[in-house]
Amino acid sequence: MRYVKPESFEAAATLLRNEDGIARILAGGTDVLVQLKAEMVEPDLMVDLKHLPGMRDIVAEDGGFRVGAAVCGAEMGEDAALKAMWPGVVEGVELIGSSQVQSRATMAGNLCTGSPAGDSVPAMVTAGAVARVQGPDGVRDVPVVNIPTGPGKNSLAKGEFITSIFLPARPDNASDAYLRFIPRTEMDIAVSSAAVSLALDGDGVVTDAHVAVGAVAPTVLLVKEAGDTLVGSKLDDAEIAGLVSAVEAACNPITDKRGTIEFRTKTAGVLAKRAAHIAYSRAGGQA
Amino acid sequence: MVRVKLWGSLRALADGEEWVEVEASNFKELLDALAEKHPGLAPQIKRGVSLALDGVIYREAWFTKIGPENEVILMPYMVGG
Amino acid sequence: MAFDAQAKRNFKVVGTRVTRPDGIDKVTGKAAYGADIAAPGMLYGRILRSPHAHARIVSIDTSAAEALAGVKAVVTGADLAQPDDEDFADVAINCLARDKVLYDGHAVAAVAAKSKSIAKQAIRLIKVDYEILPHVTDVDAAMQPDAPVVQEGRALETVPAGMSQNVTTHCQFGHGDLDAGFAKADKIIERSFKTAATHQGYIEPQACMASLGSDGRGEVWCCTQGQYMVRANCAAVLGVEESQLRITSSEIGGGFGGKTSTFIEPVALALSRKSGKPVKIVMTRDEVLKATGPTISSSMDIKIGMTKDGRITAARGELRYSGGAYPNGTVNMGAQAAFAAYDLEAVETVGWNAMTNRPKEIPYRAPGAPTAIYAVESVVDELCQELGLDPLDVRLMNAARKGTVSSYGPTFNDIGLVATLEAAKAHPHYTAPLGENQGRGLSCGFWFNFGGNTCVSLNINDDGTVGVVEGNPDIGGSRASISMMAAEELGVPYDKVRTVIADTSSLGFNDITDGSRVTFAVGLATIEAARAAIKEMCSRVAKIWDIDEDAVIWEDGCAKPAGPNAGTHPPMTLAEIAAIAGKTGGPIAGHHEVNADGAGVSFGVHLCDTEVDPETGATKILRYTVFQDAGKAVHPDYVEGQMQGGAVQGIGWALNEEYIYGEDGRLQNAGFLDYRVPVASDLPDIETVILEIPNPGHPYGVRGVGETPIVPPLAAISNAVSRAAGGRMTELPMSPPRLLKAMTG
Amino acid sequence: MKTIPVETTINGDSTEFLCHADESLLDVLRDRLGMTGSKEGCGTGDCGACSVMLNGRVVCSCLVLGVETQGAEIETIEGMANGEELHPLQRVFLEEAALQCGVCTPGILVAAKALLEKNPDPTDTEVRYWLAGNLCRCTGYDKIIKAVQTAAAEMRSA
Repeated sequence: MRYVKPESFEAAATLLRNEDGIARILAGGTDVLVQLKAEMVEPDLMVDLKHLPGMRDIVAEDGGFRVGAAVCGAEMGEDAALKAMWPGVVEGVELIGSSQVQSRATMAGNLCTGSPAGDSVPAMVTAGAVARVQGPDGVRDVPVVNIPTGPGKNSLAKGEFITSIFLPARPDNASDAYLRFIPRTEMDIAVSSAAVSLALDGDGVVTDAHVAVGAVAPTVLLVKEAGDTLVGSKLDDAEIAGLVSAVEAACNPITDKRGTIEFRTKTAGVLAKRAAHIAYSRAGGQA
Repeated sequence: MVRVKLWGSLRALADGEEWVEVEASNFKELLDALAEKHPGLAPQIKRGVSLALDGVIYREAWFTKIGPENEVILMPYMVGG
Repeated sequence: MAFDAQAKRNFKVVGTRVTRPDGIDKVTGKAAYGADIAAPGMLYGRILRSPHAHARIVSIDTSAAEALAGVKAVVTGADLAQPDDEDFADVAINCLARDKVLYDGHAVAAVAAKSKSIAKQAIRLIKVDYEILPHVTDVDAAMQPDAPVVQEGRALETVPAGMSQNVTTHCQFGHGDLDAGFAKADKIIERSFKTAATHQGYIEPQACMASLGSDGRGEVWCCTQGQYMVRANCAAVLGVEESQLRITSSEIGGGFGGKTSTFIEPVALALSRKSGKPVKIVMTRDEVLKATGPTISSSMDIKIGMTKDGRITAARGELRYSGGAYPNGTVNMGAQAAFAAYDLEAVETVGWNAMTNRPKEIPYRAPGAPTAIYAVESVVDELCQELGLDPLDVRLMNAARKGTVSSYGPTFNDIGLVATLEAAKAHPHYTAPLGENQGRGLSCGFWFNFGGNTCVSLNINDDGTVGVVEGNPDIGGSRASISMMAAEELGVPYDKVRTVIADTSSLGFNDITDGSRVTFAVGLATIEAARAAIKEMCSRVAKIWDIDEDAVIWEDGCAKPAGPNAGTHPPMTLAEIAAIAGKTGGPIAGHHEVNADGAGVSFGVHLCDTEVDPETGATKILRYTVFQDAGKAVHPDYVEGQMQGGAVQGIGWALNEEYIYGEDGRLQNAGFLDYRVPVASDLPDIETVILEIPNPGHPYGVRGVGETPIVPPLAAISNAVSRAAGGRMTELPMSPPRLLKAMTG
Repeated sequence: MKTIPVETTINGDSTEFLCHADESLLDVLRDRLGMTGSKEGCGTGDCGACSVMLNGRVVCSCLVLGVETQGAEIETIEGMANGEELHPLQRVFLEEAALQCGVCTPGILVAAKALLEKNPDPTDTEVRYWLAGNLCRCTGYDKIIKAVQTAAAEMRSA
């Protein structure tokens, strides 16, 4: 394996495009080093990009935040302004792994690794986050929801990688929340998860709602029907029931060592309901 | 004479007896006498047994004294963790 | 050895909370564990493992691996001896398979190379041609007459004819008339239970450094619970003499029974013999979970009858355990322990062991007892619920006590169960209010405790300090407790004593560190060795004073005249006697060799409050209290530590830990990510209440304490969860999907 | 595979080593530098026994490549005591019997020190969640949590 620290994003893209063997990008390393250890992959080229400009920065932009692809979870959690604007996104990121993993794991890595159970992905999706992708032919912006395409797969072309993720501005009276189900209290992969992002009017009526669920399909799902159900409501029982059934209907999980189809479906609905109440309360709504 | 109690699954190998009476003054004599009286017990005795003497469990200890006044119970050889 | 009249004295050292002697090395990173040493010119060993649950090895071609630059040796099962003894033979074929692989992860071949990465490459170059055979991993399936046969001809003579060849062990215990007993019952409950295999989960993977010459002389450094056991296994498996092997036990990073066998040391020795270089093998976590010993998996039926006022009239249990791919006797202990907490007129337990295509069971803390007692205590709890009775009162009413004919045969001597139950009843935890979706559970626990073969040498140094040499790896602070007992007996300060663990060439044979035996048996031998040294010191002083030996007594670390008739000699301290030992007859030492018996059984009671999330099946442990009879607690901190650690291992077993096999017979969760041991945030404080009912078989009244605490949590939590969830749980672990299914149907 | 020269600072000492591109920092510490205080319990970031500080943050050294540490500041358990003076966490762990086998102890001490630097007055729950990535199989964590709190109180009043 060769280890390379390219001098620019462009050089990195060219290097990656021209690599004939297996190439991996080193961000936090918390997935790729596990794969190395398990002999699941033996890369010929490891490209370290953490030193490139902006990779480690969180900067305000257009009323939102641009988060560099090598910013670790702990750094996001320590950024009070970011956390105040997107508490659900940050709590999702902060749930990835242990304190040790938080010092390394990144939102971009969690996205690119393509796991349907990635803890940061549902709330990024409900936030409408956009990934900035560098490729050999330049830069493009891609909605986060379009990056993962299946377990372990993403839509990035050869030579492409994410340099930052943009979390857009959020209106007043709006907030988000993320919850996951794990068997223990820490250190597990989500068996199911849900993120909800809500905006309210001055009376506490939902004007905009997005719901995404994780670990219940090959990719994180944005469940449009579930969000639509909540619009115009104050999260009364009927709308919550509608949310739960829309989520359950959207689930298409598998049974494996971590959970059954039934369990994942049922708990995804429960988590969406609970996350909706948290987001509502954070947005200033009175339940 | 010493009376020794066999655990259930050994009884089939000892003509169905629960209590066996043998002439012995220590564990070694007891085990030898048992194996002689009931040859079916010999393989288990060879593999190893424990003996409880008045409630105290001994894993080996051939020369532990026993008499008619003692409660002697044969038990499987034990291992721990 | 009998309980000492002296035990009523005020202990000066025993019972205090001194600092452990190995502590500084362990908090600074200096302590050397199995993987922490290197040798000049050493090679890295690595093992090729079967990807199949059950297959015949048609051929192994190692030529490509041998040809790889940097590879210095390749070995297969053919390089090991085939011992006649069945137990050694099982160790040998478990270290490296011969004709068949018996489980996913079974070792097939090994290489030694100049670097880890060359060893990794070489492993991939070994070509094994397998003929895949049908497999079985479930104990009930393995007992079916048409089940795939794991090994042929391994059944003991106690197994009735006509059963599957997988059934190797059959046992039966009990007494009384069951039919008459059940006829007297007002309520009978009969239930079936299943429990998954769990792993000891020690944090330090097995590791060793081994060197063996063509002259048959060898050295091994390894993490083990018994260096003499490693020596015996290696000698048998390699066909060398025990005297020529010196085994040194490293610091050990946890064992819990899991390091009472041998997996890699004979392989490393074989590689070393072939390569002429020292070979280091360190297992990966994946290998530890796949190929070292988990505990048994079980399937059990329990039937208990009770009168409406709570008296148990009869009890029967049938236990089906699987100890993996080899014959296994753990069910014997489960069947004996199942009803040990009860004073019963009619009781029967029947046990079976069936082989499955799983790794060889290795003892795990109170082997066999946790699962059997889980099933029994679950049915007792359900009877209490059905009859509207207080579960502690019912346990007290039926509790085994002095004079009870135990369910496994012997009549109990002094035991602490009733005192332990009474302590639980009096504790504020038992009557604390519970909220919605919360439940309280309790369970009794029991373990036999062992003594065993033990050697101790105790040396009086010329500066008045004391060296104790013992042969049992210190797994939880035993060097501290042994030093404390030596100091107590000699009457010197604790910090004047240093205890070290000998290698196999420096001290006579010792049984492994198992069965909660070390503080009891090594402690006992240490006290006896100290007494021998005292006797010698008194004899020297008698010569100096020119009086009879009997006229000198030992008190507070000094030799003194026994009384006025012995003269008026000023006391001589241990240091004063030691300083002139050369002049009075030479070095002073005491030693003791014994097969210690009289360990004394141990009972515990655990109380647990849980909250169940009715929408997700998640269980939270809210409060947990452990009550245990420890005999005399030599070092209370480490007694508490055993109680807390055992309880948390049991909590893991109850809630999340399990071996998960796929349809293909392969282990699906060979890592700490999905083999889920409890993490710090899962748990509340674990409160402890130590009861000190002296063990009549030890001079200080010490009992083993390590094993009992893993026994009660399974039922305590299941009973709490069942009460919180409003339905009886009968399968472990109670993982959230299982619990949610049980609650919502 | 070629070895790559790397310059770092470990426990305040500038340190140079050679390693392969795919070697973890843990392997470098243990196999190349003889610093075996950091332990490998899993190699996959699940147990925390290999915890070290990397540029001021606690990481699993098994999940860091050696080559990544060019120019980095690394602190390990070997650097925690000041000569013969133990860090308060080390001393309290001994005094309060917060270790049994001790193999998880170096990682727990490193992680606990990182917590107290960030949050000198944590709740028990915060300590438990912070240390969730440090598995201990012997103690049931009870005495570890209490020892961290005792040391924290002592450090606050120092």
